[in-house]
Amino acid sequence: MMNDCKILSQNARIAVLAARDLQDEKSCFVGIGIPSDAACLAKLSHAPNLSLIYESGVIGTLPHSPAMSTGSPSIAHNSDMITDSFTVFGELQAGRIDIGLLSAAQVDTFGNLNSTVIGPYENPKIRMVGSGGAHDIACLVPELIILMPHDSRRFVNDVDFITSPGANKEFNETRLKNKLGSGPVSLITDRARFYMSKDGWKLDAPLAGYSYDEATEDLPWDVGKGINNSITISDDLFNAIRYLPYLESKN
Amino acid sequence: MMNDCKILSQNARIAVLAARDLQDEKSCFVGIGIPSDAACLAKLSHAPNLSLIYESGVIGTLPHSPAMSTGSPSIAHNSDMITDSFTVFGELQAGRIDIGLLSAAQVDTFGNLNSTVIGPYENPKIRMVGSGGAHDIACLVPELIILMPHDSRRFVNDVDFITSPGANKEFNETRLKNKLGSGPVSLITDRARFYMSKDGWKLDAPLAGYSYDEATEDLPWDVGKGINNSITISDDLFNAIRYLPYLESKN
Amino acid sequence: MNDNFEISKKTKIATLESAIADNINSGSVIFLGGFGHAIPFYSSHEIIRQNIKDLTICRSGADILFDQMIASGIVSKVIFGYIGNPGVGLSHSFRKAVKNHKILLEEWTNYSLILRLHAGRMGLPFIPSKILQIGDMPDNIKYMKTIKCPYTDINMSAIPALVPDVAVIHAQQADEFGNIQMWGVDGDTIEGALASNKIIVSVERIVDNSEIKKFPDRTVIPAHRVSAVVELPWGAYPSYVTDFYSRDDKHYIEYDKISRDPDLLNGYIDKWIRNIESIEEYKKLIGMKKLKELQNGICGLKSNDE
Amino acid sequence: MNDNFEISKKTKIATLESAIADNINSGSVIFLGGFGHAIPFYSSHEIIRQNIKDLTICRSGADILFDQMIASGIVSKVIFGYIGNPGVGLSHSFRKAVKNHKILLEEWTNYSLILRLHAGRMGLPFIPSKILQIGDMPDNIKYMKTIKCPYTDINMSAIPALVPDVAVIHAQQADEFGNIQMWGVDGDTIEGALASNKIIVSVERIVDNSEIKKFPDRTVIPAHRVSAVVELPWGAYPSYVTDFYSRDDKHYIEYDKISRDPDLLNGYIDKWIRNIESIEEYKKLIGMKKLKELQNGICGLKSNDE
Repeated sequence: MMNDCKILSQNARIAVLAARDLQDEKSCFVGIGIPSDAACLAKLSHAPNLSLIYESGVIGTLPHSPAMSTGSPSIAHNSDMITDSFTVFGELQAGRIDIGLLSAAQVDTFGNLNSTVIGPYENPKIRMVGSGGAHDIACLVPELIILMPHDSRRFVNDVDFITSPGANKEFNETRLKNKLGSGPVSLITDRARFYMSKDGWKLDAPLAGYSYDEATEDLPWDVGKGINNSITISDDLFNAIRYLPYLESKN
Repeated sequence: MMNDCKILSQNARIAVLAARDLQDEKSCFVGIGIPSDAACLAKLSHAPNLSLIYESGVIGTLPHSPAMSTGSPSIAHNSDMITDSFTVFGELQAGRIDIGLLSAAQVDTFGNLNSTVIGPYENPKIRMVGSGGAHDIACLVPELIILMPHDSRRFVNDVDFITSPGANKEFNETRLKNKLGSGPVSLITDRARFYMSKDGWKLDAPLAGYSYDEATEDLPWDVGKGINNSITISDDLFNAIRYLPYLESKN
Repeated sequence: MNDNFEISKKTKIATLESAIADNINSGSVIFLGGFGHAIPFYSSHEIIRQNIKDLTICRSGADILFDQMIASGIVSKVIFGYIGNPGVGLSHSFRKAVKNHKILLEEWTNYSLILRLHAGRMGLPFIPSKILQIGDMPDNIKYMKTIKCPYTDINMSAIPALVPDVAVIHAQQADEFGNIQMWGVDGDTIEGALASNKIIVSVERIVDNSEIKKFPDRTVIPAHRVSAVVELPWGAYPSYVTDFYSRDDKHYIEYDKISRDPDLLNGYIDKWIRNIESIEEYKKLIGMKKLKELQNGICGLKSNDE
Repeated sequence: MNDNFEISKKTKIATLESAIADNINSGSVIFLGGFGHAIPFYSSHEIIRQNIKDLTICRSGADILFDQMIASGIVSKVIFGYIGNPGVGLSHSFRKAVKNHKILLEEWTNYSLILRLHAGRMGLPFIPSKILQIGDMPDNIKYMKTIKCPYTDINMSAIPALVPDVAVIHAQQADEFGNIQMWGVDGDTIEGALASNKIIVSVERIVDNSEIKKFPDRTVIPAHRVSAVVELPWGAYPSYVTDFYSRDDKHYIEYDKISRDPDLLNGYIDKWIRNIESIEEYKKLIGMKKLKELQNGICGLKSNDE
């Protein structure tokens, strides 16, 4: 019996799809919201030794209630370690955190992310929150996974401001030369998984239950035909969702 | 009644003389032995708010038994704070620790100190312990006080190796230009106090009970005639010695 | 020993009014502590009440306290990595101030802002980093320079030091001499405090020095670095303090709606900030029921007196 | 949830023999922890017993453990700020090895060595500092380069990063997954551990993960960074462990006399290191009377289960 992901909330679909990319015994720099949810699901299923690292300095936690900030009580509660932000970003810069998960307001085909402004920087239509640690993670982490709800306004040809740099040819050259992290490797939506090619995002496969057309609806990029037919979610992973009840009820 | 310092041990005489130079509400980077003893005496008499900072990261302590290492139990015991060495050296580099106290195997007239080798570096007669934090303190602290038992072998024209730089003209230029600490200001022996002039150590005054000749015996430098007749030790300071009984019994 | 040894030790305990008035001036650069946890709401509100203007406020990740200070018209510049309402959305007062060109921005990332404070704390004019070399952030930070590593020849960003005039932070406890103990999430709070020239601290409780000495590892700022200590229980509300009270997430969510509307926001600032004359009034406003709830929802780290 | 969630979590607990044999090779660069406090004597002795040669050992302030390792003939190079017998005098084996040109020196100061580790920990190829610009130290560190601050134009030392292959440290407690808790004096122990590629930890006791979670602030190294954990009560003797036992100052004083004389020193190394097959034997050698004395002379910081 195949697990029916269509019964899940949009956030839950992104989280289960992303969780698949998080292997056991890796360490993972996570932000609040779906990134944290995805990491928790992985840890509760196939990756019990996944180490969750929050930029607030909290390590080794498994929040069972939703947190609004990486410094929130439910993140700190029951953690294995609370250090400072300096330390965890230092570990990131030293290449000692394997995976990062990010979301943003806009993404382009090379995985450039915008969380700074809609419109021009000096005279913005909407001034957003700014980078936070997103730029830092995008520059430093060996493997970056981008999470986005399937919302066509978020998928653009050119982001208004590159808060968190992606995998443009020029950026990749600097990444290599100056020993930065290697940038985005996958884009997870609530309908599909994409991987980064030298020409930008290409479709891996739709989430089981979604068609090719749904997976690529309104995307402004040529994402190809896909290399797999569909992605099914393991029982372990699917069942783990019940341990994050707030994830099911969201949206 | 004048306090008779001649009844004190050699170390105790250095410690009381040095303690006079430690003003209340200052912070003070101290090493083990006489530097620590001097700071304790100051704190127990005229400088109750003197902050003692050890390179092991211990702050705000008043060891009542002798410690062999800055990381020893009696230093850590009853302290106000234990942080790391990185933090206390950082405070030092930021100019936020007022005074440093150092001793060494050799000192010259500009306060250059040697704790590295007797003989040439590549082929030493005696290989000693090396800088530890001494070089760092000598470079960074705004006000450096040097403590030495009166032992003619220690007072030299040229130290064999400049572990901890003093106040040579050339060093002073670099200190000013590159915003280092300003270097040694006083030399305390068990017989006298000297201050740094542009020509090297000059006599302030002998400790009460010691003659000019005793104070300057076998010194290879021209230390002048002294600017004061003698240095007397206040009752408060003198009486504080009984709180460090190991200091009285030493030597 | 000086007979007055104990009594002659200097106290750092001050009233909130004088702690702020004596240490913060118009034009001051202020670091505000608290990363999700232990945000110095009540003591920062006093800056608003004293109407000290033309301030620069800074930290890495800032929440609605920054929004309130910007809305109060006392902030001329922000140095930041993030300003928002975490988990809820934008900082609307910040958004509007930017749109109307009412505020100067010096925009960094969380890590680069922490590195700026780290360099300040270490007494370095700059610290190198691999970040801020690609993307639009580097274009935006106009005065940041780059350097070549003399060993590897790779280009690095030279992140300039930031030395705030004053840090305002909140912590669990202090003694009268100013030894500050904080535990739970720190984020960049200690980094920012140690980088600053002066440090003002509000605490949940003043304890005896002997309590401090039980856990010297928990002391995060030594007495000699602290300018003033103020006892302000609940001073971090609506954020939280580990082992004392939990975060009022609802307050943050409601603030989103309030801060979208100028009239509602003015009313909020009057009610929660301008008209408040003591921490007792602040507690009354929170209400006994909520105080109890938040005390029962504490984060669960063990206190040192349990 | 995976039915095997708890049992499928990986343990880091290892025997001392395999912890050393699996992680340290001939030629390894090893950081040894402990600044006066919690020096990893017993686990480092295992390196001597396994006769792993051609080692480089490093730390800022080193005591008689370095002397013992040098005397045992397994060290080809030291990277250090200080090597001595604190409060007693010189490191005689070091002194002799230098005199006889038996050892390579890379000599720094305590702060510069800490900065080297700090740069390593932060993933930077170097970190600037104001030290090492005047005196004879800079002449001695031949490959150290200088840089100009791009903002102030002042010259600074470019302290190169140090990334040891393995850190060997001792701490109070760990859980089976490798979360390490240490309190009391740290010095540069955590800095050195975090700078290193692998971390081997001996602890006074293994505790349940729930004990770790009571004081997450005391966790100094997260599980995922730890290669092996070995339970070795008394593993830091003759140094001390806060809340467990005090320092055997007399052992250090006697070692001065012993280490001056090659025959006495050989006898000491046989007796205290080479012929010891378990920590139980080590304890027996210390003797019940002394164990009791040292337990009663503990440093007085409160443990988290008291």
